[in-house]
Amino acid sequence: MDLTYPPEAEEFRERVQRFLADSLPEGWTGLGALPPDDQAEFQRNWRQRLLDNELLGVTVPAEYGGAGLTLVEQAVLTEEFVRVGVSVLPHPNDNFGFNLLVPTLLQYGTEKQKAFFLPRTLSGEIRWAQGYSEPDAGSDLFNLRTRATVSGGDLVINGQKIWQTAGLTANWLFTMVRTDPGAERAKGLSFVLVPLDQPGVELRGIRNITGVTELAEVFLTDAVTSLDNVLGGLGNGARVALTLLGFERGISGVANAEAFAIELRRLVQLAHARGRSADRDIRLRIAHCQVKVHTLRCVALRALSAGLRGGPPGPESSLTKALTAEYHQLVTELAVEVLGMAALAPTGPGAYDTLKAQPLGLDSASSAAWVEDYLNARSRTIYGGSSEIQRNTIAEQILGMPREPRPAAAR
Amino acid sequence: MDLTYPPEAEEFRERVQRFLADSLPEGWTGLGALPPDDQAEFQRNWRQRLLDNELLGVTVPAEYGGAGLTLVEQAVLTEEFVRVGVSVLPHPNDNFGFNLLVPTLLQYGTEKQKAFFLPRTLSGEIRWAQGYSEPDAGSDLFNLRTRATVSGGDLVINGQKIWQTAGLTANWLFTMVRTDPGAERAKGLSFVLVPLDQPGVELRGIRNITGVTELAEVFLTDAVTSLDNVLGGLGNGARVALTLLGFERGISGVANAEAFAIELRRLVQLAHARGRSADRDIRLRIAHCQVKVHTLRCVALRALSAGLRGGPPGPESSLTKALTAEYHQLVTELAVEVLGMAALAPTGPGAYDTLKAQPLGLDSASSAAWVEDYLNARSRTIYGGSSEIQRNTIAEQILGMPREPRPAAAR
Amino acid sequence: MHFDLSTEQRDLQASVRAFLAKESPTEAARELPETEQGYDPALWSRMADDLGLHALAVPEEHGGIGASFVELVVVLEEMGRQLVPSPFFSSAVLATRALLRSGDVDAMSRLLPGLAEGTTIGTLALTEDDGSWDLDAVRLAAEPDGNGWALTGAKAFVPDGQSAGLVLVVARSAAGLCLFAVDGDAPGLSRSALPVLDGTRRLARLEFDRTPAVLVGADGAAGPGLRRALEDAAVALGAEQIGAAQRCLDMAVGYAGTRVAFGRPIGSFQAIKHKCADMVLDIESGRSAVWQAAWSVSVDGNDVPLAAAAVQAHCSEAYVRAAQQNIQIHGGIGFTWEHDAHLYLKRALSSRELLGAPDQHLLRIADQMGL
Amino acid sequence: MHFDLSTEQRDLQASVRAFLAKESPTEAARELPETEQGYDPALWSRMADDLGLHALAVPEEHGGIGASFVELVVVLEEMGRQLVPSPFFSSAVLATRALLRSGDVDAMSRLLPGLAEGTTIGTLALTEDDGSWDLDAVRLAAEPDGNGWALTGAKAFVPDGQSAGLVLVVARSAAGLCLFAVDGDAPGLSRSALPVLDGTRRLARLEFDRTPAVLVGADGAAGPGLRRALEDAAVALGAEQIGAAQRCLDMAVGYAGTRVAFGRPIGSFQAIKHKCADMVLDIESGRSAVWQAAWSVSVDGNDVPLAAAAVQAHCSEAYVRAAQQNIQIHGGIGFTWEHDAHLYLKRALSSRELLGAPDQHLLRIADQMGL
Repeated sequence: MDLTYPPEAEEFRERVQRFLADSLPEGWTGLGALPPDDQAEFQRNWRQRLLDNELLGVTVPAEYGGAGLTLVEQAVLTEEFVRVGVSVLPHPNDNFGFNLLVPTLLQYGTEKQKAFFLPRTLSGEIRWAQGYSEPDAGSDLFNLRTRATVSGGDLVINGQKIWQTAGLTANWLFTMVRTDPGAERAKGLSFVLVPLDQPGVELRGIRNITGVTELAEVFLTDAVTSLDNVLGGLGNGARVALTLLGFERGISGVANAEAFAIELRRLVQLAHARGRSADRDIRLRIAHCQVKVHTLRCVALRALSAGLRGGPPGPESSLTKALTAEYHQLVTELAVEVLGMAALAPTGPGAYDTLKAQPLGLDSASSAAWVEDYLNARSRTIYGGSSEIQRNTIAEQILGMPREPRPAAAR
Repeated sequence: MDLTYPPEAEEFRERVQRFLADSLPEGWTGLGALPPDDQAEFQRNWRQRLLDNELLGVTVPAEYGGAGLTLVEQAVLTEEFVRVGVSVLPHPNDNFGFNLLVPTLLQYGTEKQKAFFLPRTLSGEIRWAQGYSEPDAGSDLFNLRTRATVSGGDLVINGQKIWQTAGLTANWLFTMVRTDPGAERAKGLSFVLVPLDQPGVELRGIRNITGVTELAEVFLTDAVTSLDNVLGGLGNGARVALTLLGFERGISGVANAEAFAIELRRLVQLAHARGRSADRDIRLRIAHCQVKVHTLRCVALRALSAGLRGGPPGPESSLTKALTAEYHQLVTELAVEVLGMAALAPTGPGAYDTLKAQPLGLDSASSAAWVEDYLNARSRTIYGGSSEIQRNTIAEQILGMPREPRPAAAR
Repeated sequence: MHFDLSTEQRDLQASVRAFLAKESPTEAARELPETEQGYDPALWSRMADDLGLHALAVPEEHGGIGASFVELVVVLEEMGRQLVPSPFFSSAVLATRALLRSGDVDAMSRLLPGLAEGTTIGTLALTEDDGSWDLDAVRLAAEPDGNGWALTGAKAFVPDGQSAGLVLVVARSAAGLCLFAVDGDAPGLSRSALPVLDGTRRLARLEFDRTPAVLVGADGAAGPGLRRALEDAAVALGAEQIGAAQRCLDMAVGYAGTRVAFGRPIGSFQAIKHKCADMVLDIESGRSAVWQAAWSVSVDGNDVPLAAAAVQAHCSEAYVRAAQQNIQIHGGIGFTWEHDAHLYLKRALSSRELLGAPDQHLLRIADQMGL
Repeated sequence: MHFDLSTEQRDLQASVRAFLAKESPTEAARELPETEQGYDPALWSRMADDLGLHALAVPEEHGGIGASFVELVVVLEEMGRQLVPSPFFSSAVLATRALLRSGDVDAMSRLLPGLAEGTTIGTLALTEDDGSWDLDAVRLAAEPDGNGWALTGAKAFVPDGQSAGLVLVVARSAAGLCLFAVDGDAPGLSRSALPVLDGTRRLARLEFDRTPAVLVGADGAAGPGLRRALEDAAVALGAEQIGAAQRCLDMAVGYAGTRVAFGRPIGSFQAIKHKCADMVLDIESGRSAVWQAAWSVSVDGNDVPLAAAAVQAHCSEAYVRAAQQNIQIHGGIGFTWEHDAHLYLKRALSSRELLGAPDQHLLRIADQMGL
């Protein structure tokens, strides 16, 4: 048992701290403190600065233009960035590229695929969206209708994908399609990379619960991608997708815990401001949140440590996913209760991030941000595998409990 | 909308109050205040006094030796009795006789059955136990293995029943047996009344979670009962049993709410004594219990009012059952938390009742009673249809949600 | 004993339900908040003229129909179910009950007919910038001014405060808590609409600068009447909440019966089924408590303080839970702007805080329990 | 970074598990509480002599093995899993850590070897009749008496206080909080066993009447060391709780896999499955937190106050929930005296209160958060 980072990681931490000190303006108090109108430009410049300093997508190997660092260095960088309130992945599509697709590419990609996609993902030339869900396949991940047929060196794709976060700013989609219509469910699926900028693709925005067009749906009508853009080979899509879901669920735990701790400090300030900090029930509930964040951090650190020793993520990622999603509902519900009537007439800057806790610097009195966080948190137990599905996975794959019996044919 | 009792019920209430004033000793503060050693004798005498005054089993028609009163008068009597801390049904087996079997007998019994069983249930000559469950059929009520074959004018029964509360003091069992082995599940069952005092019957005690032998199991080996003791006719057992479960769940709601209110006053005293009454979280949690008791009383009153207008109880009884069971877990958990370390070294008189709140008069400082109540409450979400089964019933029968599909044959 | 709606009450329920389903479809709850007024004046008039809803629980001597509080509660459950964006609660409940409980027969004769006819929209201005519904927290100052009074200070979070023609203002004079009638257009009154989470319930901030006001009831004696009016309103709001929660349940059950996953309707999975059963437990408990409390209000029962607080403590949470679970059961689609589910959630949040959050009601109950 | 047990720690875990499964079957947890001593002295000696468990985390200079706190935690998780009725926690955790954290090298040299060998059973007497684990609540009076000290007053709920040969008593002198070593047979000390809910953890009431006592550490300076010792104990208790919760989960999963209802193993129903998954979430969170805290204790980390309080706040509730759900999943059989489920529930309740209920730990965290 040793929870310290190795010396080389601590050296890297110092480098990161120096970089941050050199890069951030005087009096910097976090992205959350920037006027909302200035945030987009700051993020563009910040991404470029990261790229210039080899601090974007640091685990991409050097031969593909990355820094070739390890998971532990990535964790250190993330910690330091979250602590001072700057983004590790400044563009909305970077999350899907670097946290989901890049590790999958590194595991399943051919040399040619890696050489093509990795540098372009780094440069921002390719901006990824995910395409797991279809209108009739949400939780039932492999019940896909989108089909692709081989035509010469291409795949021709027809169908619909939905719930693309940041879909409208993406120009490539990674998705699963059915390439063998005769095979059952998970068999006969392939994982493909599809350019969105082509006549066969139509993107439509979807407004979310706060009225923001943050999501999209993709209509594929004879959309074309090269057979070279199949990842892991035709018919192996389910395996690739499951690995990818594992990455999604495992990797961001430590950073989440750090961001949650910052959010909780903001809640403490709010409780003081609203005159609730002496109420024993509120004290207990906020401390309970702190316990949750602490245990979440411990679980995530354990996963990180396991990840350092190699091997693809397993069903344990369902733990982090469920804990994180449900925690964020808990804490934002509490915040809305602490706001009281003030929640009904939201003021102040709104949420910067929709899928995670707000960056350092946000005014704790901004009721608009708390309310948006509460509303956005409703989706956390739904997307990326609902809390119900996570519990099925935990019960069946970790505990080995019996699966639901197959229904008999209708009578 | 009119929630007042009718004038004749209020007249009856006065009669009950006079009876109580005449019958209870000077300075009476409730059964809970009697020294535990005196309780059994008090209950024996009390039962006799009720019988002598036609206040036992008041809804039994006059022609069978009862008072022939209505449900509303029974409710009034129950309220008044609970309020002063005396039992409506003083013998442990009376609950099963009067709350479960008597209404079923009145609905399904033949004239001969009623004439035989009702007076003897009143007198206490016959003491009933229920026999729903078998070792392999708990929640799955109709998955019964106990079989009965017709032999002359008799049924010969073989099998095992389990979880008979107060089974060791009973001398008759009402139970379901399979009389048609070819029929599937709920079909082919019959509801029979079986004398326990015969060679084919063996009763064994089961110690419960507190170490008390409160339960029993019944082994039936060529046990015999007359065909005249089938209720509702051969093969109609499932229908009779479902009606009976409805009675069990609906009838005692108002009395429960009254008893819960008394219990909650005891908890308030405990909170004061333990120095917790100023803690905002404890105040909120106790008040939350009060809200639960209040709403439970409203639900029960609505059920009572519906019952007055006739008709057998429906699936709504699942509401009362689940609410009551879960409330009693909630409040006893809270009490144990308020006790703190004192819960670990229980002192004072223990619980008098195992299936409901303790009678008026119990010392609030008796940690033994609170701890036993907590432990006994664990069974409330299990017996008589678990909370999970109640929710299935509510979803399927009240909301009409789709049933679990039948599993396909194993492959 | 008849703990159920009467045949006439069922008829009222059915006719209001049919009317609102036709005249105020849930698109209205999505579109009207985008308009300047925030409600549909034509519908408002028809509710008053055709159905007499505003007048329902107002005594006949003050221009009302003289039905009991139970009838009002029946109507509010339907409005909650249909999410009608309307100042009905502010006018026919808050303002009307504040007047009725004031004991000031003169003020009632003057002001109730307009509210009952729907020609005047009324509201109650109680909360100030701290958002507290506790009468002890009221600070707005009332001072004698010639023959009348003048108010100075601010009220915040006033429901429909922007559109009300009659604002009943809770203020503090040298003698204590008072209720005042203030004209919506009175000099020295400036009103600003607040940005709202729940567009179906408009809120405003009202600033008073020596604003002329007419005292309702006796100087310094408004406390007891206001407390009773707030209890009445708590029961009425509970009815709205239960109606809306029921609609959430209906939506969830409907969706779960048709949406198929893993070869089965998702409603056949226990995870979904038990969530819906929990909603039934919440809603049936709440409806029973609302009806009981409404009846108790109608007969001036002793238990109204407990019953009303219990209704709010229970129904506020029940509705929020139902609205949240409805979204969860719907999955992705339930999280979109286009689906109605979020409208019900936002209304659930606004209803939970209105008249005081559940903990405020619970603490009141704790006081009553001798804690 | 290696956030996992080492190979050696896994070996220790396996050997302790195998030993206890054989030597302390759960029947022991049912039968030993009925005996006068309440534990098995032969097993106690074998745990000390054959496995060296008592000596494990005691430094070598005081007769111990000198392993880290993590090893101790590994052992305690196994004891919790197997529900071993034994004064191990009192002696090897409470008493041992109180001495180790006292800073009094003399006392350590004198007293630790006996505890490490298992020839002395030790305990810590802190709580008094109000049951508070708050050091500020300690009232027992210490007065100088000749060359030594005399104690007067009472301690309650002292774990294994009846059988301990060495009682470390927290008392208050004129200078402040002190720790004293008192012989179990000291004159003026009368001990009475209390009736207990959880038979696997004996409690006693101790009355002191000018009982001679030896000061450990400096007069009035025991507070900081005791706080640290209690933090250590909180982590160790968390390990016990997680081990026991894991056993509850194992029992529930095992039963649900074989019990058939409605033609299916009940473990295939989501209602059961999701309960078990909730237990996994609780337990894996708890185990991660316990290991993190144990490591932090072993390196004297700054975050021990938070980590230890978090362990108790989380693991206490996690174990109670697991024990309750285990009974629910077992149905009727889980409610019987003959089944082990209730033993785990009673232990869960006693563990929750030991060292302070969760709310006490949460309030401590709130203080640390600046609330």
